[in-house]
Amino acid sequence: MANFDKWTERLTRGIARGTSRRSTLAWLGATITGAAVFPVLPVARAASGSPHGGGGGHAPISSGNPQDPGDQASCDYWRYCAIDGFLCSCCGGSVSTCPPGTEMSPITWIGTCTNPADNRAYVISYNDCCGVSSCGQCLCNRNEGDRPQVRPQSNNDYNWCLGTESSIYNCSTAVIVGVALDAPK
Amino acid sequence: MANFDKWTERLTRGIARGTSRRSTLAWLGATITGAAVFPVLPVARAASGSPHGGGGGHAPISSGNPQDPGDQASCDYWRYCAIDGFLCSCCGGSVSTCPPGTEMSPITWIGTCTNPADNRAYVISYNDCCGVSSCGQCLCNRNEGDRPQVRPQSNNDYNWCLGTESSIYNCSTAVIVGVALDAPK
Amino acid sequence: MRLFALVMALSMAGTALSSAAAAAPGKPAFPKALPEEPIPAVAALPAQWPASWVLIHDFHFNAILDGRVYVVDTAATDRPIKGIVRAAQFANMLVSPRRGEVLTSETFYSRLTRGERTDAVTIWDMATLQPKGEIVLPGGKRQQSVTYPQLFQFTNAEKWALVANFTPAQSVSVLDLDSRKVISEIDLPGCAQIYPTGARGFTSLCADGSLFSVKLGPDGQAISSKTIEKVQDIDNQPLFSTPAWVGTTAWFVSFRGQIQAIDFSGDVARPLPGSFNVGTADGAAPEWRPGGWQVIATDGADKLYVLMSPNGREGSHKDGGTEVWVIDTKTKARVARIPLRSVATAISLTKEAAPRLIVARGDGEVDVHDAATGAFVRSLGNAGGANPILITAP
Amino acid sequence: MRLFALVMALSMAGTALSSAAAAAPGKPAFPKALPEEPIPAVAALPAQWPASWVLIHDFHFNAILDGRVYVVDTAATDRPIKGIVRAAQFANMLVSPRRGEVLTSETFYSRLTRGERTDAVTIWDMATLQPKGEIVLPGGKRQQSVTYPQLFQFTNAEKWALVANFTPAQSVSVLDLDSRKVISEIDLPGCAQIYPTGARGFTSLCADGSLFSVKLGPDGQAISSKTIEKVQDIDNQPLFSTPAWVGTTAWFVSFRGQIQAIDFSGDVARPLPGSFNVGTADGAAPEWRPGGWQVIATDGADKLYVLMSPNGREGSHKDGGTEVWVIDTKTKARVARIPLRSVATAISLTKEAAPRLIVARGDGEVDVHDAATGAFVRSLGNAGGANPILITAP
Repeated sequence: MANFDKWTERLTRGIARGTSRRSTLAWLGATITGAAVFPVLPVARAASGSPHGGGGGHAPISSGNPQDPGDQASCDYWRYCAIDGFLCSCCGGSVSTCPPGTEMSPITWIGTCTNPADNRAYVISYNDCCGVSSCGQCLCNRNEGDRPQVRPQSNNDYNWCLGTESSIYNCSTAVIVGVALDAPK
Repeated sequence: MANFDKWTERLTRGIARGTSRRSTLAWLGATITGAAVFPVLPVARAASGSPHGGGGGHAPISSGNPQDPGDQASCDYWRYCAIDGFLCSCCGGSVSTCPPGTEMSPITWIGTCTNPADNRAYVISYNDCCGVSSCGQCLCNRNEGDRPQVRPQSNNDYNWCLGTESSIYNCSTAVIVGVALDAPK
Repeated sequence: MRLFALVMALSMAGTALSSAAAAAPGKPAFPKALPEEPIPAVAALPAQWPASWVLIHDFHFNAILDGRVYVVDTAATDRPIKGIVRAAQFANMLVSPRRGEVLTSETFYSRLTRGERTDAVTIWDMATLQPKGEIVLPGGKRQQSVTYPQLFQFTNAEKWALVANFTPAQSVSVLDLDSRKVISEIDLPGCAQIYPTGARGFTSLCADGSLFSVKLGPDGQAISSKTIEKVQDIDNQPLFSTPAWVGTTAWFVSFRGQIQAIDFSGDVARPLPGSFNVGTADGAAPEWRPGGWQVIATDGADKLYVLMSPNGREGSHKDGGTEVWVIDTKTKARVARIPLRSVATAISLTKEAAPRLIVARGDGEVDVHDAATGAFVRSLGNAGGANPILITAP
Repeated sequence: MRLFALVMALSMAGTALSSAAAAAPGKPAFPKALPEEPIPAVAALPAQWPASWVLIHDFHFNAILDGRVYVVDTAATDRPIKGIVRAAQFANMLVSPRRGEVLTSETFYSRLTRGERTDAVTIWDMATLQPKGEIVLPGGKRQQSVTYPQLFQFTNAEKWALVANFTPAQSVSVLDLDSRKVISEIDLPGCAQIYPTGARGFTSLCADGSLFSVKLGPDGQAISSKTIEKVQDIDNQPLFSTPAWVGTTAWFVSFRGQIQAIDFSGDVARPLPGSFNVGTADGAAPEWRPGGWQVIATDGADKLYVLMSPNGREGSHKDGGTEVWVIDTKTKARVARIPLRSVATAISLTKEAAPRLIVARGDGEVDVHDAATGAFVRSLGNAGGANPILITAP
């Protein structure tokens, strides 16, 4: 087997930047409505005790930046349009950082979500945080643009704790890695 | 360290039979009211979704024997007066047998519970079933006669998966090992 | 000295026994005490499980490393759970009544969450649920995903098992279950999921919408392969990866309800003509679409059962469904709609003479319906654990 | 070849980026896009944790082998959870701000639930929550219980740790934390729990109601020991094993509310005279008694906080409580009753200048009250995980 694990460290940004399949992007854009309230996988709802998942007594977390609006402890937050797992914001990390004690996966799946404040479509990298067991807080599952496992980086069912020292999954971040070329209207 | 593990296989019945501290027994008897509804540890209540623990959608399990009355899937069943854990009756075993795939611990803690049908005080051995992870069904905690850890065989906080190949805890049985000498009125 | 001290400690706690036959001041109705019960005592299962039994995979989100498979009797009015099989860390499970074995494909760390990684397939006896042996999978590459059935499959008349790998390089390991060895590894760039194909081989779904069929030789190496182009449109009409099997024919449904059968009986997969849609109905916003994790099931004959969401739209494919639609594959018509008691994630049918529809709900409860009438029969409570996501009828 | 295929697969999924600085048709209010964020990025904790931080042990009944300790900021209006430390299989936890370390005493199996057993103490850095090292405990004898603080304790100015063993033979292992070695083992027949005593030693509670104090030499071996008779009546008035500590004085409460202080400052434990009862009150059936898992706390000065159940009777001692009674140890009088929002299992006080009363509820929620007034301040949600049973203020 070729040694992919080292190579994959360069994937997240590298591959994403190097490609430009606009047709897919346009399709993604057409289906995103960042301001709506999204349903989540029933297990997420049940586990969170909230009709939309992610609730469970968590006080809202705001970025403080009007250009990045919404509650980062809620599944409905705009960056979470294709997230699947526990929100790191509720686990000791933040929307873009892993909790202490974990390691951030260098490779992951990618979503394209529209920011309702500036109406731009951002490419969001859902890097998993690894090496600590399931956080157990703020379970969310949203699947806008999610495709079956034949398209790995568009699929959130994989355990993306790959290329990390441990593949144990703790939580998921939603990191801005760029603005999509063809921003949806 | 002396090798206790083999020796402990003979403990459950042997020690229990060989002793006769009637004062303690009498005290135990005085505090048991087998027919009452017992509260359980709040965690048991919360986890089971039932005010008394052990519910969670489980259909009643009857012995079919009028001398052994009650619902063996309920924390209130008379034999469970000092149980702490998941009921094996809900996990693939029964009130006195471990589920397939597990190993029954040869040593455990002992309770004395009154059978409301025949009014006898039975000595109940709460043998744990080991080698499979937490069953997750019918969590109960009752502590009639439970004493701190300085009295090991009267304490249900120990993981009694001792002397077994694995110490992983799955569920607890409630086995009749005899009738108490001084049956309470 | 130590021995003595412990005996002393125990005796101080003062538990005393008489013979069970001793006279006790019981009610006259019960002249004899209940008998002593044997220790140790462990329940066993029948070597051949009844057709009402299923395996329900609990993904266990709050402790993914401690997933389980519950053995469940769907006909039980009490004690539906018959036992629990370990399914650690994004595990996959296979069951073979012919072999009398349940197999789990799992990952372990020497310090639970850290340390040395070991991937292994464990072979469990169906009658005792005790492990009979294991096959260690080298290289730390076993694919970890929310559980799909098609990541771990038999081939070669259940003498071999196929394990999906993902690092993210994709490959399939071939395991000889009798010699308990990994005998080969087939590279599978750009393809995923494993569908047993022919006497000895498999097919996978590929990123461009094609299928890729591989025929294996007696040593487990690929002896031929073939690409079948344009089987699915992954952008607009992707197939759920988990089909319903009628013999060697797999019935797939797409995110938008298109039914496609694929014949895996030969060495090369063969999409069958006559694709059709499950149809539409009122009462949806914006429309009915399949939704859940395991969304299609079969009675083994002409009927398909599809779990449907009334909130169908892009991204709704894992939201779960509130109805099961029954489709006749002969007439390509919907013949019934079965309303469920709650939003469900997974459905399957038992292989009983009169099959039951087993429904794993989002809240963790498992319901049993009559597959012919749709009528609710009973709830099995949380017999599938915390997060039941996959139901297997052996 | 493999590389190429994967790149192809990824590119087919079609994610395209422009520079974040590129013009985008955003609202005029935000002429620039949000900036890119760095990958990887992992949060760190302050080397010295604020006094509002506590550690909450989640026993995790539904996956006991996957227990955890949550690091929680009780002053946080959002993000109360600061991180999670593994606490596997009936683990115990110790924290030392002086050492900058959290220690966990755990048990592992090579195949999660089976295989080779390893007991080990792991040393975690308080600033990174990363492991710095471990001390393997030989013999498979580490005591596994629902977590008690007094099963894992420091002595010798936090240079050593003491680990309780139970097979059911009882002993205490002495660990040198700097050399990361087990240096001795002290047999402890008939006794349980570990209370650090004097400069270098410990005391345990014994089955006949006595205490047993052991003084350790520089090599970790016992150099003297002493039994203190009749400290507690285990039949009628047993002490909860977990006391509240004011320096080297431990305040115990009994199942029936009797308060007993024990001074552990010297080489031999010294029960202090002046035992008294928390008292009674109306509204109970049959009476108020302490109830829960961690039922007594202190403000570090004269006030004790006791978690009380209104359903006090034999066997109620773990039922949890609905009120916290505040007791002045100087006047031996109850000075306040704090009604809780729900039945609680564990209480503790922060070491802030104005201490907060932290309440772990039976339903898993964690509440913060003002310790002086009893007023509810905030809920921390499920910041202690599924089954929060022990709260530690470092």
